[in-house]
Amino acid sequence: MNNGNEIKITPELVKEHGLNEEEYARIVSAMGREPNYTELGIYSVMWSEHCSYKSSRFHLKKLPTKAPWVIQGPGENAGVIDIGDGQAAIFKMESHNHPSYIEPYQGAATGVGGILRDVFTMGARPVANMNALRFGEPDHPKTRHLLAGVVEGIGGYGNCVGVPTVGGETNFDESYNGNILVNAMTVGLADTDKIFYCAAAGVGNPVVYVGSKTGRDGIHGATMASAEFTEDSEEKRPTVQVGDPFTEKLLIEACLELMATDAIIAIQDMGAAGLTSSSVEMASKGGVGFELDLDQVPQREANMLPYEMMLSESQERMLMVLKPGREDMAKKIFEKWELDFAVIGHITDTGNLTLKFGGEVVGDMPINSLVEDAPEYERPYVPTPKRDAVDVDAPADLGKAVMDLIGGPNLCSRRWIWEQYDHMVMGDTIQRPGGDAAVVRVHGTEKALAISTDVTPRYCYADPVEGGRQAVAETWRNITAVGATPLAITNCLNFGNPERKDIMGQFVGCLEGMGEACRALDYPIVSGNVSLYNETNGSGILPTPAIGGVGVMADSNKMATIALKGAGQTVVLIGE
Amino acid sequence: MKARIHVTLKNGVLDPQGKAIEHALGNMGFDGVEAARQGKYIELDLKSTDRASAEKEVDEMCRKLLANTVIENYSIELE
Amino acid sequence: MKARIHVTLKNGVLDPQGKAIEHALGNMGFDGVEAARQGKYIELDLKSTDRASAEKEVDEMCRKLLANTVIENYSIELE
Amino acid sequence: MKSAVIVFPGSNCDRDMAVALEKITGQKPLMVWHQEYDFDKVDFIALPGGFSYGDYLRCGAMSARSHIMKEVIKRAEAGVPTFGVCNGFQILTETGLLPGALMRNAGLHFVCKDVKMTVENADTMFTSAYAAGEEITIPVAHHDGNYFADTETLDRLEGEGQVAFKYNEDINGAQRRIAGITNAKGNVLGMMPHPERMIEPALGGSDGRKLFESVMNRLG
Ligand SMILES: Nc1ncnc2c1ncn2[C@@H]1O[C@H](COP(=O)(O)OP(=O)(O)O)[C@@H](O)[C@H]1O
Repeated sequence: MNNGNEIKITPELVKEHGLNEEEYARIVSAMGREPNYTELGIYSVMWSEHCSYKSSRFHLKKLPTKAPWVIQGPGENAGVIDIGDGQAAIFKMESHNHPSYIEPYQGAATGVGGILRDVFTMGARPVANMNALRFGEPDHPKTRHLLAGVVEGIGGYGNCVGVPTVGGETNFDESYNGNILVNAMTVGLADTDKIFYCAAAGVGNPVVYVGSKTGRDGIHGATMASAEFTEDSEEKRPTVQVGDPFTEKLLIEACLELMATDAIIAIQDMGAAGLTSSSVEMASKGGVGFELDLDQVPQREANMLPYEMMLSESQERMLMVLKPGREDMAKKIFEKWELDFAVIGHITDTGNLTLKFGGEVVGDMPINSLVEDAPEYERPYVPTPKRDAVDVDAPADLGKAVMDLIGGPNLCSRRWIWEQYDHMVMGDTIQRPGGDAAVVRVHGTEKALAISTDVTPRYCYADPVEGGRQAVAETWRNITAVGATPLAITNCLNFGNPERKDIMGQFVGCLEGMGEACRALDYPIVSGNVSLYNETNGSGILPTPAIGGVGVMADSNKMATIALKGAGQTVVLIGE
Repeated sequence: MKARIHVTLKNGVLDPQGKAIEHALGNMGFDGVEAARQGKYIELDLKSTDRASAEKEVDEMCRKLLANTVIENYSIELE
Repeated sequence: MKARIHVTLKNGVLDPQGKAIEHALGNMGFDGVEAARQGKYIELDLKSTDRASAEKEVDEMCRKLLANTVIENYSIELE
Repeated sequence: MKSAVIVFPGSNCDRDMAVALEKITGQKPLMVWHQEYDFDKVDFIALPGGFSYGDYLRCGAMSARSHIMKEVIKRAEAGVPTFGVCNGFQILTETGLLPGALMRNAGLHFVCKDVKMTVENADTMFTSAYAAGEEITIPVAHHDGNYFADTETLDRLEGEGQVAFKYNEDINGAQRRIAGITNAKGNVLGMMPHPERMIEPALGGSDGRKLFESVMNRLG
């Protein structure tokens, strides 16, 4: 039977998979043999920048991630903090930059879908979405189309699943002309004793697939998301995934219903590199092996190869390990919600990822080598040189200067955007977009969460360390300004090509600044995402480490808002 | 002249609408439907009376606006 | 058998999507378009091989689900 | 007042509706899943907002043909007060319980904001706690709220007092700025704005409460 492995591995094929010679040699030595086609595909996605964080890991390790209220820091699907009364806030931010440039509606929509899954995978009900957007110059021929499509896509997905999109930020700068940034954040709520993790356990336990069927969607999307753009990648038009928010909504409800039982041992969403990254991650965290029978995978298209099934990025899918004997009960729940449910394998003690197809073993790789042996680079960098402040003449007409500023694209009202988002569904949005931070009540209580996303790329470009500090501090101030106590942040680090020393210098500088600010404010980083190679024909974006901060207030009746409450009140300026 | 344009999803692209229609028809007791796909149908009234130039122009409209060629195919009939 | 179904808005029903297309095409410099209308195009794969019964069944699907006859017309082709 | 909230796959304002009903009536509503054929006797049936079946094909089209709607139609026709918000309104027009149709917003964008509207008829069982002509603020959140009916139907609706609410300004292209209508008998109301989102000052106002209170008053 044709299974793809008859395809010969050539140096060109290896290169097309984004692996350099040295990396390929590493694979051969880890496996003790040449990989076949299926295995090569799996290594290539696991070792891509997107999945392996090979350029950033070294520096990310330096960030502060701990505080007494941190239940789970980076390393799981999302960060978890304790917000008192046995409740936890679970949140993360993620980029969907390249797909959104190619197909703004679907790119942005599936970005929202992905980040929602990261959060409800951990047992949380998503309660708020945020989005941090950067576009090129307002009069660049593409900007209008991209902005309209992205906003419509975020609304199209978020509105349909019924999670309010409560805030965000939007900037325009020519450096994003060929490389827009679409960063989406989700915040969810769970009980601290009902949090789910991805570590698989229990040899023989069933591995279960739920959600939508697998098609040939976005195969190689994960590698695409890490490869620098050139003009003709627009022409090549790699397959873009289409999101199905309706199915996502059903998936949320079905997963939360199953999570209320004790059936789940481990659960993981299928994000970039779908079945590959989810199974490898679950097995690796649990220190076990996985055997998958690919014939059992629910398929949307005929004659799919193992390679395609393992690399497909079809949306709205999850992988779980269940306690033995709970399959029927779980199946009933997913049938009620009209979702696919299939036992596709089981846990083994081999430490390998073993793939069967048509009764044959078509792939067999040590899980360790896919994760721990992935390359890690300490890329060379040059710190951004300090610049002298520039003298600017005072404006002749202050009134006009103010009007120019607030009428400018970077400061004008964002009402056009947020009115396209349902920011009130779920009935707990008590501070809508337009203020310093969005505030969402913890359902059924007087407690509330405050959320803000911020970064000023211009500052990060001029002085990465200062810009990194400022971004963290701004979320802290925005959260404080509504009356909440800032607790922790997530982040999405959008930069250019890390193989360039100056860009790597920006990255290292921003992280240093962020780390300092977090330490000074006792405001740890609990989750995040890195998006590199945001560059078109050698010209990179402004360094854009977007920060998403979360705080809590015990009594939301005491919330502050920016509206002036009446005439005759005193205006006070505080600070330096 | 009239242009009749069909815009359909490319092969292999997920079609949530089609899937939902299939499902709903099944639930309503129509069990003779194996698959359903949904696309768009657009009619344009054109000033032009020249077939060749109209064809070219409508094709450009499709590529630039009416179809999203990343995920959709289109076909044009003139009459 | 395949059924090709066109669902279009009745005469006199305002068509916001068609209007928007007209507008957008005009803005893009396509000034040869007098009017645009948008409808739906649905394809069904049918198990049936009998034309007459298929026709009847698809007609019922249209009336009961695929078209809203308050505002829409439909037409069916079988092949 | 005992009420039921009908839940379809993709409903997402079902909880909001349940919270509002519980807060205002003091009784938890019955949540009825679309696959049920029957449910306990209730005084009030609510069809919540959301994106049932993803709004695919046409908003509300698939829900209107579900099992549970056969039962809802039967009870509405027998006189049980039946109330549809947003997607619920779309479902009610799709079943034919209410005339007309809800089309894509004229501006083509989803629109979520507070809107001012006027109580056109304060004599219905859903509006009696308001004053006639009262201006109230209720949020909308929809992509397809552009109410359409032929001229004859519109004249009849206006003539018979079936127009319950009108927007004060054009929001979505709706004919005659219609925001909500009742059936001829007056026991079925459909509206695009979300009164269940305006039931306490923390959410921006309480103008939605009187709608539920009207029904409670009527039912005694
Ligand atoms: N893409 C967006 N989506 C939703 N809300 C947004 C978006 N962009 C900006 N906003 C909202 O507009 C308001 C102003 O944004 P911004 O100027 O970034 O605020 P600030 O500078 O005070 O942090 C904020 O309430 C913010 O949440």
